[in-house]
Formats: sequence, structure tokens, C-alpha cells
Amino acid sequence: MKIYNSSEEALDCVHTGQTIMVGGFGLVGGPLTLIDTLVELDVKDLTIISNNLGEQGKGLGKLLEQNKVKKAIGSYFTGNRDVGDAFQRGEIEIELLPQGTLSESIRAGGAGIAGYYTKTSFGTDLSKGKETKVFNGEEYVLEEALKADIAIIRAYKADTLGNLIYYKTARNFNPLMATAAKTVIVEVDEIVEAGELKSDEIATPHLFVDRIILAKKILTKEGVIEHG
Amino acid sequence: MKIYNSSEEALDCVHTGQTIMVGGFGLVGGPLTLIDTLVELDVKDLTIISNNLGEQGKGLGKLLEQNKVKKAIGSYFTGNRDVGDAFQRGEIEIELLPQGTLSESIRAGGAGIAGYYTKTSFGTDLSKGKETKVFNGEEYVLEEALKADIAIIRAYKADTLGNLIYYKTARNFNPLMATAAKTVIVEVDEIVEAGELKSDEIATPHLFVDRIILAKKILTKEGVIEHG
Amino acid sequence: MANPIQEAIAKRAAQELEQGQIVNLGIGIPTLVANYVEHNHVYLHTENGMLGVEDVTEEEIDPNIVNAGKFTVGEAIGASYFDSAASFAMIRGGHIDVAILGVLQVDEQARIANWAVPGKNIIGVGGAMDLLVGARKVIVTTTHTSKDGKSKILKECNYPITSTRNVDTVITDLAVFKYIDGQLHLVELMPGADLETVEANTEATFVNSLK
Amino acid sequence: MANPIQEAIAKRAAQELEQGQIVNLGIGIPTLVANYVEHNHVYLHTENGMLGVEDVTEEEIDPNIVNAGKFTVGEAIGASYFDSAASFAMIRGGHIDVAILGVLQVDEQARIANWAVPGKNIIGVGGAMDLLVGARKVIVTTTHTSKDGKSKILKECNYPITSTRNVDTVITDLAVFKYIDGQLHLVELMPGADLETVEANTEATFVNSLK
Repeated sequence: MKIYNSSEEALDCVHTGQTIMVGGFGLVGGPLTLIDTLVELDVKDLTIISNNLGEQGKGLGKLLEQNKVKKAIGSYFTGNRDVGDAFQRGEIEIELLPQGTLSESIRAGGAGIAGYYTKTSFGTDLSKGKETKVFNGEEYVLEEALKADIAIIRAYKADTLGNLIYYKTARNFNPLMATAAKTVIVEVDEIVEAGELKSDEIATPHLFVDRIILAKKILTKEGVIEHG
Repeated sequence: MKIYNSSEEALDCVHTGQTIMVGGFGLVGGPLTLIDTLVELDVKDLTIISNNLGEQGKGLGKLLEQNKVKKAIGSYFTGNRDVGDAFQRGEIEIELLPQGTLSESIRAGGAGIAGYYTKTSFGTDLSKGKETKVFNGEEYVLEEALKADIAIIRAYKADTLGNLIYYKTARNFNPLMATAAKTVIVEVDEIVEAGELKSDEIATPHLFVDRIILAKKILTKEGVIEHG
Repeated sequence: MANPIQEAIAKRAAQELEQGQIVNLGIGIPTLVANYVEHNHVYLHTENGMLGVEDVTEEEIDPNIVNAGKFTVGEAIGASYFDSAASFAMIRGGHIDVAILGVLQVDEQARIANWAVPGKNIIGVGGAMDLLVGARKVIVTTTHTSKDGKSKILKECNYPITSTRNVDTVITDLAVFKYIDGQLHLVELMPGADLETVEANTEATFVNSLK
Repeated sequence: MANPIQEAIAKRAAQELEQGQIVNLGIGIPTLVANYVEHNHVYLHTENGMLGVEDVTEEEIDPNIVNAGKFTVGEAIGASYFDSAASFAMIRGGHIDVAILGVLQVDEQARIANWAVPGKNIIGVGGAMDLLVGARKVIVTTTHTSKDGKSKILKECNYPITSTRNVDTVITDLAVFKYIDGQLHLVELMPGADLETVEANTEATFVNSLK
């Protein structure tokens, strides 16, 4: 694990054609600093795995606007009408997953589970073409694991080893994505000395974490503000 | 959730023929008070899901001695030679699972996942008769979820709502089993007021917990002692 | 502020909840149910990762405590937080007693459609499909008719269904239906509604079980 | 206290570890490896649910901090704890750099047997199978021969194998083998051992790659 001084340096491993997981549920728990740098990078054909894809022209929405997204895998693109429009025009592929399936598939990707059976989406349009299997008389859908080259996530505090804790509902997809990508890049509100986080409280042990930066954008009551 | 005054009352829902999960890795994190009461109950034909089955004549080993165990599902019965002997005599069924598969199957049981694919045990005697499937050119074994009627587990502290936290390596299987049984019975070192456990630190939210007792047996440096 | 029709539906839905239940509220009318639940009566779960949702005053707002609709909420005493996989494990695993969901359509098998509209450019599903397969009891809330006066209680959903699971209770501005033994039963008229209006505005066949 | 042969094997295994690696130590000889690892050189993971295992002094012993062998251990600065499913998710998911395991037999495809002995009444597997499929690198340690003098480095394991995966390195009291391009290579003689002794005590075919 290495602490970086800037999001530009921390993201120097991002390349055209990669699959990138992005944490957060809307703005809450989103790696806002890293996203802002990501959208400035000269890369394209990205596959983005994220619950949503920003708003029109904001956050990850900018990536879409710039035609850098080849495929989006997520659960709720409703907040950004550009996604539907780009899909209609055939400019991007979309893989829409139930939110529980999205999160479970990311966990599976990090946990060495290749696929799993869930009842969710059985008999609906979202399971069309997917294998099914009966367990104890009930039908289940086979869902496959999701993995990525890069995960960019937000945590509350990191220690100098790379252990992470999260804050309230800003946790969401972040600890899962931390397990499922080759390179995990984290922005945090604060970096403390190793030993300062309680051992029973650490949510993401440091073995999952590769790069850390201090967040420059923070979500407040008044909206997103620059910081530091 | 209800707090009980005695392990006898807390276990009044245990019946012949049930499947019971028992937390702990050896003595560490084991619900020692509840186990001692369990072995005194007039029930039989139990299926026990636990990493190990006590030692000869100790803890869960007593259940075996009394011929109350129909089947044991676990990962490491090496510490109790009675298990192998009973199996040889055809007195019990054994389902031996890799420790990772045991824990993942319990998690699956609690998470509405009917089955999942793991590489673990592929090509070994432990996957004989199990379905396999290829994902990305690699072979995986289908493992099914485990569920129980009753889980008896140990936690460190509970609050009055039933939220739980665990202590160090006494965590092990306990939080998983808390999710996978119809009735979850917990013994704890201490019960505190709701609000005293930090919201980001709670490991088992109260919706999983049915019954709580204060532990009367505690593992110390000097061995297991009676308490309170 | 929501309109009085939505408030009336939410208020009625709240009456279905029993002491100590774990309840998940969907986006829209279901969110309003929280306003009609007595303090400490039930525990509210939100699928983005929290148990113990409570109202919040303007001064207490924490932008990092939100519900599934991304609205800021408060933290009840004894609340806890967890990641999305753990949250949906609770849902799929059968640990949520009641889910209250908004719908676009319900059919006479009490199957619902609430995630997609054919021809509309909106792509999203969120947690709806998980809640339908996982919650022990599902209550759905909706206005009885669409803005152009068409019944939302149909013989068969013509929007894509959300699950093959039949919901337990349907609450509209006109009536309350329960799904019992394979049929929709009209069990209650909402204040101000009469049987003729319900019949005229309901495409689905239902059993009149009014007492 | 373990015997000098085991200590020598453990010491040699420790030399395989690189700065910053996440290392899981199995029961038996591998546990001793911890004694030869410099402070802060690697991070020790134990599959019962801990990252940051350290030696412990008699006074500091906490009975609730144990390793996979159920021995009490110490907590390094920055250590963390997790449940068994999370711990094995780390293992299967490829997040452990090195596993050092004890074995009963190794064959010339570098497949190992270490969980069952035909005819013996001991039933247990623990985390061995998971570590073999999941760890990026697997080092196995064993005495070269059994107590009755039979080679443990066989043409083919006659005990049940633990995985179809080939291990990377085999360290015995006589020699170090690496598995490269489908063959066992003898890369090093242990102090005091000579090639003739290794040849005489090794049933498996191997390539002599001594420098």
C-alpha cells in the first residue's frame, strides 16, 4: 500500500479498455475527488461498474458525455437520462442488475466465487437468457461474479497500513469493491497512524488496499465542497 | 428479541430431530454456557453444524457420547477421535466440508443464496458426487447453502435491542450462524443499553437475534471458569 | 409535501405494521409511511445499508445518512450500518418482515410491475426485485388509477413484472385488497370511497370480502 | 520446542518471503516460520479470522486470540479481525500472497496430500483445500522421509490429494525443490545434505538444477 499526494498520480494505472468499479450510492460514499480526475483522463472504452452513472453532465455522467464509456453495469441509471439516450442510440452497452445481485456479484468476485444462485429476477425480463436451477422446489437464477481492473472507492479513515473504516451509509458498495479489483484506490477523509483504528472495528483489512489519497472533495449539508 | 435469565429457558425451543448450528472455533468463541445446557436436554437425532465437535467427552463431544447426534456437518473433527469411531461404527453421518466452504455455505443460507461455485475441493475426494461447472476455463464445484432451526452462538456484548459485537478471534463462525437459523440464541459477556454500541461497529444488527443470555462460562488464560 | 391522497394511503399502510417488525420502505408513497409510525413501534431498514432509520430535523441533517431514495434521514438509538451485500443478504435471506413498495401496476394474481415502462428511456431497477423475493410480507401502495384515469389494478400487468411473487396487500386511495388463496379480495374501502367507484376503476376481477 | 530438523526447514521457508507479503501459515512446521520472520517484514493471516498475527509473551496472552492451530498468539499493530466467511473470501479470492503448508506427501506434479490418511480414523480438512486453490504462491514444508524412512516425495500421492493445484516450492530437511514448467527441479541442498542422499530418498523424478 502506498499513500499518494494527488489523485492524478494515484490514477496513473488507469488505461483505455479497462473495467473500473466506482463506489458510492449517488454522491453518498462516492470517491468524488477520484471521479473528478478520472473524467479528465485520456482513456476510453471503459466498462464502469457502479450502482448509478452520475447525473447528466456531473460526476460519472461526464465520462458518458465524453463517449469514454463502452459499457455500464449497474442497478439504477434512472437519475441520468443520458444513459437511456446513449443506450437507445447504440452508443453504450448496459447490463442492468438488481441492486442485491450487483452487490452480491461484486462480493463473489472478491471472494473467489464464480457464480451463485439467487431467486431475485427469476421470471422477469432481467433474467432472460440466464441459467436457472431448482433448489428445494424453488427456481433460482445463476448470476456470475464481477471483477475489475481498478476500483476507486471512498472510506472515512485509513491507517498508514491501509486498513479502512467507513462512515454511516457512505459504506454501501465501497468495502465490496475493495475486494474485487486488481488495483484498489481509496480516497479518505483522514489518514491516521497504524494502531489508531480499533482492531475489531476495521471494516476493510489492509490486504485489499493498494493506493490511498486524501479526499479534496467532501459532501456536506451544503453540497460538495473543496477541501485541503 | 428477548433476554432470558437462564440457558434452560433460552433453549426451550430445541427439539428432537432439529438442525443446530453451534458457533466457535474450538473453545474460542464457543457458546460454552448454552452447549453445557444443550447436552443435558432430552433430545436426540440432532444434526449439528459446527467447525468441530468438541473433544472426547467435552462440550459437543458429550452429545456424541450420549448418541444424540444423527449427523455432523463440519470441517475439522480431528480433535475428537470419538467422531471417527462413531462414523466407522455407522452411528453417525458425517459431512466433511473445507472450512471455507462450511463458512460460505452458512453465509449463503442466511443470505438467500441457494448454492454457489467454488474452486475449493475440485478434483478431490470431498467433491465426489458434486456438480461441477466451468467458468472462464476453470473448474468449480457447486456447493449448497446450509441453514438450521437453531443457532447457538457467542458474542462479546449485546445491547438491549439485540445488536451484537464480537471479540477478536472469538468472532469466527458466530456472525454467520446468526444469519442462518430460524431461532438465534446468543450468550454474551455483557448486555449494555441500546445506543452504547457504536452504530458503525455493530457486527450483527438486531434483526438477526432472537434470544440472549448472559454467559456463565468464560474462557480465561486459566481455562473455562464459572462466572456470575 | 406530498398530496393528501398519498398521505392517506401511507397512513393506511402504517396500520398494517405490528410492534417490533423490521420494515423496508420503498421510494415514493412508502417513504411517507414513516410519518405515521409511532416511535419505537417498528424498525426501519433501508437497503443502501442501515437499520434504524428515523426522521431528522433540519439542524441534525448528516449528508452521509440517507435512505434508498437518497433523502437524508435520522439515526434511531441502536441503529447500525452495513455494506450493500450484507443489506441485500438480509433482504433475500428472509430477515425483513415487511416491505412496502410503490407500484405502477398490480394484476389479479397480485403480481406487480414497478421498474420499467415500455418505450420510456429510463433504465433502473434498484432493490425492488430483491425485496419482492425476500420480504416475508409485501404491501404495495399506489393511486388506484393513473393520471389519465386508467386502472392500475389490471387483469394482467402489461409493463414488465418485477417478480413472479404475489404481494400480500394492495393499498390504494380507494380500497384495500388482500391476496388470499389465489384471488384478490377487496377487504376495505378507503374513507370517502364506495364500492361502485372501486368496481368502475378496477380492471382486475376481485372477490368482494367487505364486512 | 520443536526439533532442530523442523526449525531448519522453517528457517529456510522464511527466506522465501518478501517484504510486505500477506502470508498464511499452516499447522505444524509452518507455524514455526513466524519465529524466523523479521518484525514488520510480512503480515501474517490466520484463517480463523485475523490479519496481523504476532508472537505473544506469557503475560500478554489473551485466550481469545488464537491462530488456526488454536494456539494463542499476539496482535500486531494494525491487526484486524473478521468472520470465517470473510477470512476464506480473502483466501479463495486470491488476496493471500503466500501460504506455507505442511504435507504428508508431494508428488512429481507438485500436487500434495495433507488432509487424510487411508485407514486412519481421523476426519478433518480445515482450511487446507481453500489455501491451495486461493493463495498466489504455495510453499510446502515436510521432512523428506516418514518416520519409517519412506520417501514423502513420490511419483504419485497415494493418500487423497488436497487439490489439483501444483505447489510452487517444496522445502524438506534435505532439499528445496521448485515446480517449473511441469517438473520438479532440485534447486538447493539443505545444510549438511548431499545430492546422493536426496536421490536415494526421493521417489519422484526431478530435474537437477543445482547451480
